[in-house]
Amino acid sequence: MMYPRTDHDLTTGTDELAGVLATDGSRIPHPQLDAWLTDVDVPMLRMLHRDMTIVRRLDAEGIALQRQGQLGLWAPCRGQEAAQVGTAHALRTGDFPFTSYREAGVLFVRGARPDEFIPNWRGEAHSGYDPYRIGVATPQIIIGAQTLHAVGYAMGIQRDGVDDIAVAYFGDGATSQGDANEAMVFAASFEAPVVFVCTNNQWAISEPVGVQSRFPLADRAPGFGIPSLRFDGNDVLASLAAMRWAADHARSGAGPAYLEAVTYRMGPHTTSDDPSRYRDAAEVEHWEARDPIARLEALLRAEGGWDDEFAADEKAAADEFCAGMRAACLAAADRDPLSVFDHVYAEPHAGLDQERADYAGYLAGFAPEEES
Amino acid sequence: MMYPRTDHDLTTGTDELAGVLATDGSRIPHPQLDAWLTDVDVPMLRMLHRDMTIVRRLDAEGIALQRQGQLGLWAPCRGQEAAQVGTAHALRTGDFPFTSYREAGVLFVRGARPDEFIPNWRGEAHSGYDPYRIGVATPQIIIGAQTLHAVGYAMGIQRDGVDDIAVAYFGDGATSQGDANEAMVFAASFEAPVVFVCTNNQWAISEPVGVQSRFPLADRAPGFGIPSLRFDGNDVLASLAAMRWAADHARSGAGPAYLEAVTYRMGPHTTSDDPSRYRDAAEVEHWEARDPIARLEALLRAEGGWDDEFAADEKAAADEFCAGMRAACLAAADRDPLSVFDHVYAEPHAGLDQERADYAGYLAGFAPEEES
Amino acid sequence: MTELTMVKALGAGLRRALADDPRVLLMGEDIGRLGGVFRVTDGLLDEFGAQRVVDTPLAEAGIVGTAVGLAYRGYRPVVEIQFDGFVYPAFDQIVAQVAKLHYRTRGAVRMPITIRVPWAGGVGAAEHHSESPEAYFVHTSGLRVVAVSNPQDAFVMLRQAIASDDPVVFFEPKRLYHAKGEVDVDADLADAPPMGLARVVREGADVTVLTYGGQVTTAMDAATAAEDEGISLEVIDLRSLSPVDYRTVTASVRKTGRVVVTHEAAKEAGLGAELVAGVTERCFHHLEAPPVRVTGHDIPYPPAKLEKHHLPDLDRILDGVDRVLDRPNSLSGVERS
Amino acid sequence: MTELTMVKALGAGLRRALADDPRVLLMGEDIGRLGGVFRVTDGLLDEFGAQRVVDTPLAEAGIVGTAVGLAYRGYRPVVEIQFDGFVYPAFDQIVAQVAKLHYRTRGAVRMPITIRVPWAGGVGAAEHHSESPEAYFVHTSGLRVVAVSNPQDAFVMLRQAIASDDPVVFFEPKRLYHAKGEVDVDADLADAPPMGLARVVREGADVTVLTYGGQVTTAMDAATAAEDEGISLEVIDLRSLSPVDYRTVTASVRKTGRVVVTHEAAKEAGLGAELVAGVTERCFHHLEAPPVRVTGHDIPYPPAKLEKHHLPDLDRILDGVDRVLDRPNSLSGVERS
Ligand SMILES: Cc1ncc(C[n+]2csc(CCOP(=O)(O)OP(=O)(O)O)c2C)c(N)n1
Ligand SMILES: Cc1ncc(C[n+]2csc(CCOP(=O)(O)OP(=O)(O)O)c2C)c(N)n1
Ligand SMILES: [Mg+2]
Ligand SMILES: [Mg+2]
Repeated sequence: MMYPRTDHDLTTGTDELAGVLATDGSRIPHPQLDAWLTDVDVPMLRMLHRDMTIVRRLDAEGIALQRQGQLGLWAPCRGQEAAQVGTAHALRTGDFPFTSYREAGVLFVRGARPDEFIPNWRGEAHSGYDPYRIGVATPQIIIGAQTLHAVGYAMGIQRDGVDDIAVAYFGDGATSQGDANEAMVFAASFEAPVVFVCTNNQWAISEPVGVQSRFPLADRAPGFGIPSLRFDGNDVLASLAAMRWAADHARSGAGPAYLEAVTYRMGPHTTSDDPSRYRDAAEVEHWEARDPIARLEALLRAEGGWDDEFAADEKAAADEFCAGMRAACLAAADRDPLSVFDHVYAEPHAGLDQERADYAGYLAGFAPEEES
Repeated sequence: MMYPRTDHDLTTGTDELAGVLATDGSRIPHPQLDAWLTDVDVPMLRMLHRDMTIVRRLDAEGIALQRQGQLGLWAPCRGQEAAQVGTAHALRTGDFPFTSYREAGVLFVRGARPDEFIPNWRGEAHSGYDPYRIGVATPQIIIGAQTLHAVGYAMGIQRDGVDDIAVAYFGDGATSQGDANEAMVFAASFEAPVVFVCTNNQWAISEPVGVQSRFPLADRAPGFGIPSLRFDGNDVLASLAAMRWAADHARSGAGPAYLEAVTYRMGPHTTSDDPSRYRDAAEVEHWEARDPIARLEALLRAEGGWDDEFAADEKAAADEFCAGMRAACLAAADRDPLSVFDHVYAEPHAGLDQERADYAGYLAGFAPEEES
Repeated sequence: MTELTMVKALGAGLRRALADDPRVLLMGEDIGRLGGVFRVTDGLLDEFGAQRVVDTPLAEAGIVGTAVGLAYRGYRPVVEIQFDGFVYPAFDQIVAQVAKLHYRTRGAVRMPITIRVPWAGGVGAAEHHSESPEAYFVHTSGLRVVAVSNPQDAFVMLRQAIASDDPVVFFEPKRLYHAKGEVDVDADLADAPPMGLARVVREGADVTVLTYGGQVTTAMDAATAAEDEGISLEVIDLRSLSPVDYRTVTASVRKTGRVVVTHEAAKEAGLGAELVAGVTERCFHHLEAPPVRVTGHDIPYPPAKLEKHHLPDLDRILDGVDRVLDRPNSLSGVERS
Repeated sequence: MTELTMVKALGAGLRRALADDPRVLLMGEDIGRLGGVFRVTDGLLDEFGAQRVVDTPLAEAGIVGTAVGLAYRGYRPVVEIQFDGFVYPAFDQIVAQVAKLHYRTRGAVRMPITIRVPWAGGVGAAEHHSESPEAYFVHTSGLRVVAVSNPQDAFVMLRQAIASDDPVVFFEPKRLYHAKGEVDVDADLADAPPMGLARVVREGADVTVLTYGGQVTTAMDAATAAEDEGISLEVIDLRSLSPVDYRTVTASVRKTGRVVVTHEAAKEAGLGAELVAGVTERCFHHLEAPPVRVTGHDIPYPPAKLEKHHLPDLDRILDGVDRVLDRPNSLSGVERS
């Protein structure tokens, strides 16, 4: 008889988590992860710190812009910077992540421009960027659906005979969806070069992860034939190392791998949400003390990689990025009403062309009145 | 890092399977299973043998009736008698299994009458029996859908405060469906009193189980927080014991349990299928040698429980059952055409009542012509 | 009479249903601790406990599929689908199981399941949060489908849906969630008009406007505007989308001879098609002009900033009225095959 | 010209598509080793290998969802749903992803996915094996939907669907799978009529019969029978269900002034509703009688022995013709609201 591994507190428990950076920033040895970190030097630590700092700032900017009425909605990622930035930095240009709506950090690392963060949250477009430009699929709101897309994309990579990989980012809540499980079945069956990254931020809107599972989510994968690793998602080096391991596994033809980044959603689910209705301040404080950026700053200081100039530089970069976001809001012009008909089909469509013409005629009827 | 257990041949491999009855009928000790078999005596062995014998005969009768044009289709269960009869005998009256289309043995043990095996395969009704009469849900053709129904039913049992259980029977192919995975999520989350019985008969129509999984299916459950057991599904005592363990687990409030009965579909997928297109005779022969009924007969002989009278008795019972199936075919009268409108809704429905009246009027238009 | 928003009216309806029948239970994502993302179930977890107000794992097929099992066991589950666009993962369970099990078992097993769907657009929401999937369910035999347009109906029809022995897909227009109305919270359910009846919400002589849900308010506004131009619109709130109450509909059409149907959903094979076909079949010789559909375009729901160009607003309804009256309108002079 | 069954014609179409374009690949349950439960893909695994003819795990959302990912990567997946009734688990992936991704990405990502669906009833099949779900997909903006009625169209239109940069839901009537017809297997795809055009399969003067798929044969039989009674039916095979080729349809209706629509699917909000509405809107002043729908009842698909009482056969079509001609018919004298 096979019994589940353990029944421990999933909400705040972070024991048993693989990690290399303690809460106070000191290095903890972890033979398996360390093997993937041999090239880490001060410049790389600085880059990771800088990226996390910018992501935190752009995230705050998103919230501010929503408050100012510039954006319709924003899904904050504060607290999850290490998991996003660390894993994304392990990817190559040809790799292709499929994300949910909360992976601002992944988009940033993949090279999304400030203006590309705006259109979807502003309600101007469903996708803020061309997926092929930055190498990230359009964000997915249907929980779990993108996991299958990642597997299919990986099957395509396989057929192309190259060693890129696909990545599926999804939340703890998504693990309950049929799609996310079918994705593991297909990935394992076809040994597809895909890495599953479950961001366990402890919450699916108001539901603690314990509603989805009483046991570590990473434990599910091996049952499907997929090796997995549960790691401290607030440890950017662990995130980088874990993804390097998983990506290498997938890239080398060994099939899929599964990561569970244990982290915390510090903010509300979205700007529409009020988490005080369902969770304690104490819990948030507990996680505040595990902040991923502060931790890396401590390490940088210990390694002599911190100075005022660096701090000023990264602040300036963050300021500039956010200025770009604001500028994109201000530059936004109303879209042509008739563009609602664009791209429904890739090829001509008689019926829709007629509807478009009819609607154009209808709108034209208002024009003279407006002018007079 | 957590790695999958092993990557072994799922198609024919039966090592590592829990069992108590060797292929030659000798008893193998198995401490965990034996603990559930302390009451097994010759009368019980005889009952199990008799039931398997009748199931094998009624299954053959189903095929014969289909060949004779009496039935539209039949889904044979030959080879799976032990898994079905053994597990079903561990249930109580108040328990409630949800099955697929292949569980003739479960229906028989639950008390389905000969005539209740006919209407659905004959194409006269979608359900051959009243689920509440025999305590089995109507058979499910949508692969995997019934697993969620079983979990929901178990949630109802929980709310009723009784210690009955629900059971979900499904195939190896069904394990790939989202529904079957969501069922595990919900069952574990609510600690529902449900037992999952995956009948791994090695095939999903033409696809070997290796297409669904490279690893034992039973290994998936623990990752969801559900204890599991993989056993020799051609061993009726192991089937009985495994289900007793799992039922006791669920009944006692410990939450769901998962069984994988490793067996073999000896016949075609259905009477419409031609398995020679996709599998070797050698494989079938291999499993022929592991026949569940012959094995129990050997044990019965060894225990002195076999005699000609018993053999004649069970043959007579099987004959009688099959005669009842044939009689049900012969007794079948055409259903009233207007009955297609029955039971679409439980409450009156103006639109459909009108349609029914219209169709009645339409049919009436033919009557005089036919009479003249 | 109490003045309530639709959200509060729905909550009150659920509270009553839970109090009246111990077999009723609520299931959904975030409906317990949070009280639902729209607060419809606010307070119900505290009042009725976690066995009856169930925060489920995040899986819609799982929610509806377990509701089927609960119905098998004699329960009356009320399921909340968090937003319209998230009903599709449950489509198989709804169409192949919920809708069919009573038929499949020749009446042995009942499926008194209510599927609540916060529904449709006009609230500036993100992608997949403004869908109008009602036609899919109307086309599915075995389901009943209703849509509410005011707090009173929300309160009464929700209880009727829960009390029905048939499965009901229950559409709640998000854009009217916070609109207030008088609700008779003490009235007996037996005295209420049946869930299946349409209601003439405004009498008129020239054109019948058929609509439901959030569009009822828009149509009423259009009727007021039309009045200024001397056109009298009769507005019918269908309430029940399946079955359609053709008795009420045809009585109106025989009177006015002209019909405009309006809904947010796409036109092609939408409910408007059914209404135009049903009315034409029944009232052909009373029709003085072809019925007109004023609907969303045949496009995926557009981004929020553009939804005003998709949703049929007052002006587009009036344009449809002009068309059915053969007055100057946006299609005057347009040739088409 | 070669005489082929529809099954063989479909297989030939797939073979050509695989041979012509290395980005085409087939996915589905039992399509490889077995060659499909209907043998449509027979031999293709041997010919093109397991990378291009893929036996998938048993999960329809998984099949369609991975096809989406393959399309993202530039492939053109052709997906087989084993039977009509098993398309619902994939509904979310089809409706929210396949249909919308081109729109959602403002044209950046194409979804040239073909979803083959062995379809509809009349073959005495088990539960869930005789569904007619086409209206769901017609109502879904972003999809193209076609239905074939003969081996030649099967061969050509399948290749056109695969070559289309838009997603196509491709319905194959099971009851015509073994019907034979002449197929021009060498003709150039460029010379074939576009997938979007309807075809007048029989010219006639009195009544236009609109239909598609398996019903085309039934309608043709009805036309032959009607001829004996001196009634001339014009039969139109729609071929494309979305968009509907209203140019061909309206030309016919303007000529005959009378329309019967027939399909197997349930009536309520079915494709027949769209056709009646579309025709009424466009041809109102040419119509001499209200269009008539002759469809399956609004019931779940009944057991096989009763399907003849659900499917609209020749006699029911003729009854509909009588109705539209106001000749004595089953509804003569029936009063209704
Ligand atoms: C299919 C579907 N159901 C429900 C929702 C509504 N919803 C949006 S986000 C969310 C919670 C997601 O939780 P998780 O997967 O943990 O991701 P997180 O938001 O924590 O990043 C829910 C229920 C949805 N978007 N899609
Ligand atoms: C949702 C769905 N997809 C496909 C099918 C077609 N189908 C019927 S049985 C079957 C194989 C089932 O295999 P398994 O679960 O192993 O059960 P077994 O037939 O071996 O008992 C398939 C693919 C179906 N019935 N339902
Ligand atoms: Mg989460
Ligand atoms: Mg099997």
